[in-house]
Amino acid sequence: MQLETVLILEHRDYGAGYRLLKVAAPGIAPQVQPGQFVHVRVPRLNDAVLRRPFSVFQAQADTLSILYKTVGRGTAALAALAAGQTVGLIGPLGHGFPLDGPAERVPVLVAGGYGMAALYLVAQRLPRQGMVFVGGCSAQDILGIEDFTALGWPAHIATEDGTRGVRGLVTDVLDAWLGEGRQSRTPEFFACGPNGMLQAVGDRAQAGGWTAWLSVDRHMGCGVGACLTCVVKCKAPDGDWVWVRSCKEGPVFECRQIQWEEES
Amino acid sequence: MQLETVLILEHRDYGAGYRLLKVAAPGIAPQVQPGQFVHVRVPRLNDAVLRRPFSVFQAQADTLSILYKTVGRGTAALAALAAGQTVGLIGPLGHGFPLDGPAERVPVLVAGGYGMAALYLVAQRLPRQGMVFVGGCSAQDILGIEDFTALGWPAHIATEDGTRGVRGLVTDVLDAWLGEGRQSRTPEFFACGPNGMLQAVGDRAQAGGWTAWLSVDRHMGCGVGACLTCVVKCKAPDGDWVWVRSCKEGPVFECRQIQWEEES
Amino acid sequence: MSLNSPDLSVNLGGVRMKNPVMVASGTFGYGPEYADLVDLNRLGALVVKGISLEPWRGNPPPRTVEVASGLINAIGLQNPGAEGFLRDYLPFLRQFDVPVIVNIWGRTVEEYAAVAERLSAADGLTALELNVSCPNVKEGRTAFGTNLPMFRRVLAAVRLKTRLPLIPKLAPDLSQIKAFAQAAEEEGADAISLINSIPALAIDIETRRPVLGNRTGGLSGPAIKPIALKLVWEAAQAVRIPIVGMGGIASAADAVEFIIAGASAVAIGTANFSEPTTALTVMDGLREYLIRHNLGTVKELVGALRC
Amino acid sequence: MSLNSPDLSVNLGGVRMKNPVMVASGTFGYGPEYADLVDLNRLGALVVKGISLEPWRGNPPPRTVEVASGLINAIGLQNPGAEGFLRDYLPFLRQFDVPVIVNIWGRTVEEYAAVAERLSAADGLTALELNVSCPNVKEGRTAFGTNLPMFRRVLAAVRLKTRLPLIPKLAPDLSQIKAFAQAAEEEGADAISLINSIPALAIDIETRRPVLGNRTGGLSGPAIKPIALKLVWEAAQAVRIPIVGMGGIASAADAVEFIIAGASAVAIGTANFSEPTTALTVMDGLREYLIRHNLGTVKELVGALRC
Ligand SMILES: Cc1cc2nc3c(=O)[nH]c(=O)nc-3n(C[C@H](O)[C@H](O)[C@H](O)COP(=O)(O)OP(=O)(O)OC[C@H]3O[C@@H](n4cnc5c(N)ncnc54)[C@H](O)[C@@H]3O)c2cc1C
Ligand SMILES: Cc1cc2nc3c(=O)[nH]c(=O)nc-3n(C[C@H](O)[C@H](O)[C@H](O)COP(=O)(O)OP(=O)(O)OC[C@H]3O[C@@H](n4cnc5c(N)ncnc54)[C@H](O)[C@@H]3O)c2cc1C
Ligand SMILES: Cc1cc2nc3c(=O)[nH]c(=O)nc-3n(C[C@H](O)[C@H](O)[C@H](O)COP(=O)(O)O)c2cc1C
Ligand SMILES: Cc1cc2nc3c(=O)[nH]c(=O)nc-3n(C[C@H](O)[C@H](O)[C@H](O)COP(=O)(O)O)c2cc1C
Ligand code: FES
Ligand code: FES
Repeated sequence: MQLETVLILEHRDYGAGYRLLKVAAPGIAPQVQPGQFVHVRVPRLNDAVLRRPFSVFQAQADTLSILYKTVGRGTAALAALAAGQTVGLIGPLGHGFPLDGPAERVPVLVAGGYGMAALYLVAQRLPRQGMVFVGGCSAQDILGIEDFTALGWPAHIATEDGTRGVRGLVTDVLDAWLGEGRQSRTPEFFACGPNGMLQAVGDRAQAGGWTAWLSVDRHMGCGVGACLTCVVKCKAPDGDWVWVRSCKEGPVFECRQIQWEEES
Repeated sequence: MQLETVLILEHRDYGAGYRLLKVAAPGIAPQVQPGQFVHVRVPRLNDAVLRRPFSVFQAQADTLSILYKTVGRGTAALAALAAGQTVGLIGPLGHGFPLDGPAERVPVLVAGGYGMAALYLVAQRLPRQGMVFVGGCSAQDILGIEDFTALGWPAHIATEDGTRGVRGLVTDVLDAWLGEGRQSRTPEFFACGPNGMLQAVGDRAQAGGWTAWLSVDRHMGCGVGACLTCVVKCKAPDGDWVWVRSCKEGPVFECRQIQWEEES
Repeated sequence: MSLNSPDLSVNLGGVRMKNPVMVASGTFGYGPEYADLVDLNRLGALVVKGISLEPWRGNPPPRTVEVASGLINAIGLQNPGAEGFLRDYLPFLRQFDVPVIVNIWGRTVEEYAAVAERLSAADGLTALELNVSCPNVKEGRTAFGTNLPMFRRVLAAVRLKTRLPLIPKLAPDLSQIKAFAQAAEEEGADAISLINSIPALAIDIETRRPVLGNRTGGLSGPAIKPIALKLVWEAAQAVRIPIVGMGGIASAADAVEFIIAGASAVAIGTANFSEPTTALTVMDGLREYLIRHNLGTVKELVGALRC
Repeated sequence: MSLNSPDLSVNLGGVRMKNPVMVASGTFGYGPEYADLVDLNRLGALVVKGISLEPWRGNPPPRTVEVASGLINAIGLQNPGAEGFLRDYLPFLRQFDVPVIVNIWGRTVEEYAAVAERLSAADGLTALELNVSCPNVKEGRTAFGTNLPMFRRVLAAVRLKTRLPLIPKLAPDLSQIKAFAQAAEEEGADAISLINSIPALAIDIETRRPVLGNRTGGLSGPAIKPIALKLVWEAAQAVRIPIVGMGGIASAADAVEFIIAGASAVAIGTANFSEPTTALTVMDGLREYLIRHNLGTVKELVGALRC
């Protein structure tokens, strides 16, 4: 984990309403593990007291990139930056996806929203090949399929309006795949997306006796474990529950750790 | 007085550390009187609650321009704007310089700092020709002489370090001119600059029985007379004194109105 | 009443307002200052700068300083006095179809009563807002705004002198706001308004002197909004009389927050300085909010916080 | 001591600090969290997150929300309890040459006394900061922080149980800060710290619910700086014991303002989240200020306000 002021190398539209921000981060980039994130100090947003967290999309040698969507004032201010300007990062942060699962497991990636950005490094760095399931409202919400197919990973797409792939939820496609008994081998899930999707993936994993790594999205303060903003309700060893920091112990949790009941 | 969102036409260095910002302001520009100012809403300065006041430098048909120096966060944010962007103005504001003095008076302009910007329209619009006295610390502080000489107005320059014009204060040059008895006609002063300079000009005017119009610089809130931030100590008719709004009754006052004693 | 034009009107303890958005005392002058930029007839109400019995000079400059998302002011209640106001401004104000609320203050209970009496005798004023909470005049805040018995005394004295709706403006007391709100109700106030600016200080580190001529001042603007909202919510739970909420409101969303917290009306203060039309944009945004949420009247939103 | 290296050291009621810049409770975890980014040995002191006798879960999320130039937090004092802290964090902290101040709280006078006693028995802790002012645990603020007799009782009870320097952290009471500061001094406090975050509310206008899981929270960050500065200045005029000033400090200039107002030390809170090295840059900037102003020690600046 380190603080780094980084130079913007590239900043452009990436499709599905997302923008790619690529920076030279010689300190942080080489350390990044799949599923980790960077905490970004957005310049010029001078009444903001918090950084903004973004998953690392790609990290190669001394550069890293994020994919983000403009949803509020921080991301809007980010979007106004140009190559040649600098931005402050803290990273890499959090516990990402473990890549050391048994070789016989088929990696199954499940993504919604920016989930594709959080999962790319999993596909790229896993020694085993797997497949990716992606969901969205409409064709124009489906982000970065090409990056996965370029790695030779097949992609299963679901859109709620049927404009791309199967009409329905990503879990429908996943269920079909699971139901068709195609899993000659045991699946291992890696998921990032809305809470409902994560919970659904976790339910299937627990029902099947499989492992599911879920990357949760919680509002963050410090990003390093100091402020206790970002907590997730987790099961405690004694059967009770406890608030656990998603910026430190997460953002990736095994589905059995999370206690979804009572969560909104 | 009106609110106008205006398009930036030109934004460039103007010398002496000042920048020229020229905008299309079809509502405000035609109304501007010499010595009036505009109150600028600086974009992106999102923790600022106040506008920033600037004298109108030039106003021609539907355009107007200001000359400003970066001295703090507002002017720094202003400097980052580019032609094609917009900015919000309220204007024209305040009571400017009266141009209807008797024809036999010689207009004598005295400027320090951005004073040249505040006085240009006086020279341009006065039916009578006069002269201008300018002071600064050093040659590089002397702003916009050429604009006055282009109007045929002679300029007398003083710098404290002697790098341009006479070494000394602008009032030294002014005193020399006054002392040499060159004023075949009665001078009428129009001054804008630091308080010390204004007071010195006012003293000379009162001693000689002449008129001196002084444009004062006070921090401003609303700019329209509502908040009572910008007050100047003025003499009251009954011999007492009273706080008077420089954004409304000023920024130009006749030197006899101002009560300088006890002012910082 | 069609769904497309929700009813924005409110009756604020006898002040009938076309809409619940007013402009706050001290930030909108006496009316003429902004009249070129804002159609005064569209305002819910106009609260003028604090008026005392006699003219008052106010504090030496600097009188305001900009800070992070806020403004500290120490104007010191400069005003032309009751007679000056009635002579120089009331005729202008009477041209408009807008409730005029006069913010009043005094240095003693007697002065409060006297100015209230004098203004009540004039024609064309709608209500009195009692400023017991200005942090910039020593006599004000210390004596009345944070001292419950004195607060009651001044309120009772003014109440005897006026039939106009009486709206005490509470000091932003963090621990006793309910007590002050209840005392106001008990002493016959028709509504209460809050918050006034919060006592604050800024220091010039080069000269090591306070920035403001009066040393301390009152903080206003977006910086205080979350504090103001909390106090309005607390006060709303303590009284039945209507509340005018203010403190850092700059957008319709801000105003909606105050109304949900329990304010029947809101006032725009510091935001007027950067955007003089804030009251109008807030009003329009509020109307859109009501339409989007299928509410026929703004009253349905008052105190609608779900806890 | 050469003019180029002014003496930054301070003795804060028995806490010997290399420099007057500490990190505020709840914003710097228990030490390890920021240790990769900030050399803990350089800090004037490290104040850890509030500790209670038993582990405490804290409030449901959302626990913080960003507002204009500020943050509202309602963490609710989640902590591993005194034993958990001593077991999991104290060994780590003892590796560093930095005064460790433990912020403590309880639900009853007895709990305060018990946690103070337990921590005082441990080796390696420098002082106790008594949090009687947290707006996020019902028991805290209501019972102790704004009730003078209760404040005295809890202070007296803790004082009996510890020989460590005791630093009560005052609630930001706008009208009674002097009374609380004096009570702290009379009950044997070695220093006082202020301010804690200010009670605040944010409402989600779409759901009409409070944004925070705990409904209300405490406002911190640059928004509260002018209020905090005023309170520190008032408190400094009321007591002789040293003061730790905090509230919105983000730059050396901010820290200098607090010191001029009367703080012997300052604490960096919310600013750590955006710039974790704020304490270090404040320290460097403070040194430069002293050099530029020809001051040999920071003590000469304490309370140097010219009025
Ligand atoms: C571990 C993690 C990884 C993320 N990775 C990505 C990514 O790769 N691409 C991407 O587009 N987005 C990602 N997000 C979400 C991203 O952080 C938010 O979209 C962003 O913070 C919104 O900031 P804003 O100022 O534009 O929005 P505003 O709504 O104006 O922000 C207000 C506050 O809410 C917080 N906030 C708002 N939305 C979210 C959210 N969805 N999650 C967390 N905090 C939020 C902001 O950080 C800020 O503190 C990630 C979030 C987390 C927690
Ligand atoms: C009537 C009038 C006309 C002016 N005309 C010009 C001009 O033509 N060219 C020019 O360069 N400057 C002019 N000024 C000064 C200009 O307003 C300030 O330089 C500017 O406001 C500084 O803003 P800032 O945010 O960069 O500085 P900061 O110091 O960061 O500003 C903080 C606050 O102080 C105020 N402030 C700071 N310096 C001044 C100042 N000298 N006068 C008034 N308020 C100040 C700001 O408006 C702001 O509210 C004029 C001022 C007045 C009152
Ligand atoms: C410059 C200025 C002058 C003010 N004068 C008065 C006043 O005369 N009487 C009064 O009751 N409040 C006065 N106030 C307080 C405002 O009416 C309002 O209560 C406060 O500013 C909070 O609202 P805001 O954050 O929207 O500005 C003044 C505020 C400012 C900024
Ligand atoms: C997330 C967060 C957690 C906090 N936790 C504590 C705490 O446990 N005990 C305490 O006394 N103060 C706590 N505080 C208050 C700070 O120590 C400090 O008093 C306050 O935030 C004002 O300083 P600032 O504006 O620099 O943040 C907390 C503040 C924040 C923002
Ligand atoms: S964001 Fe601060 S602990 Fe996780
Ligand atoms: S700036 Fe508001 S009255 Fe002049």
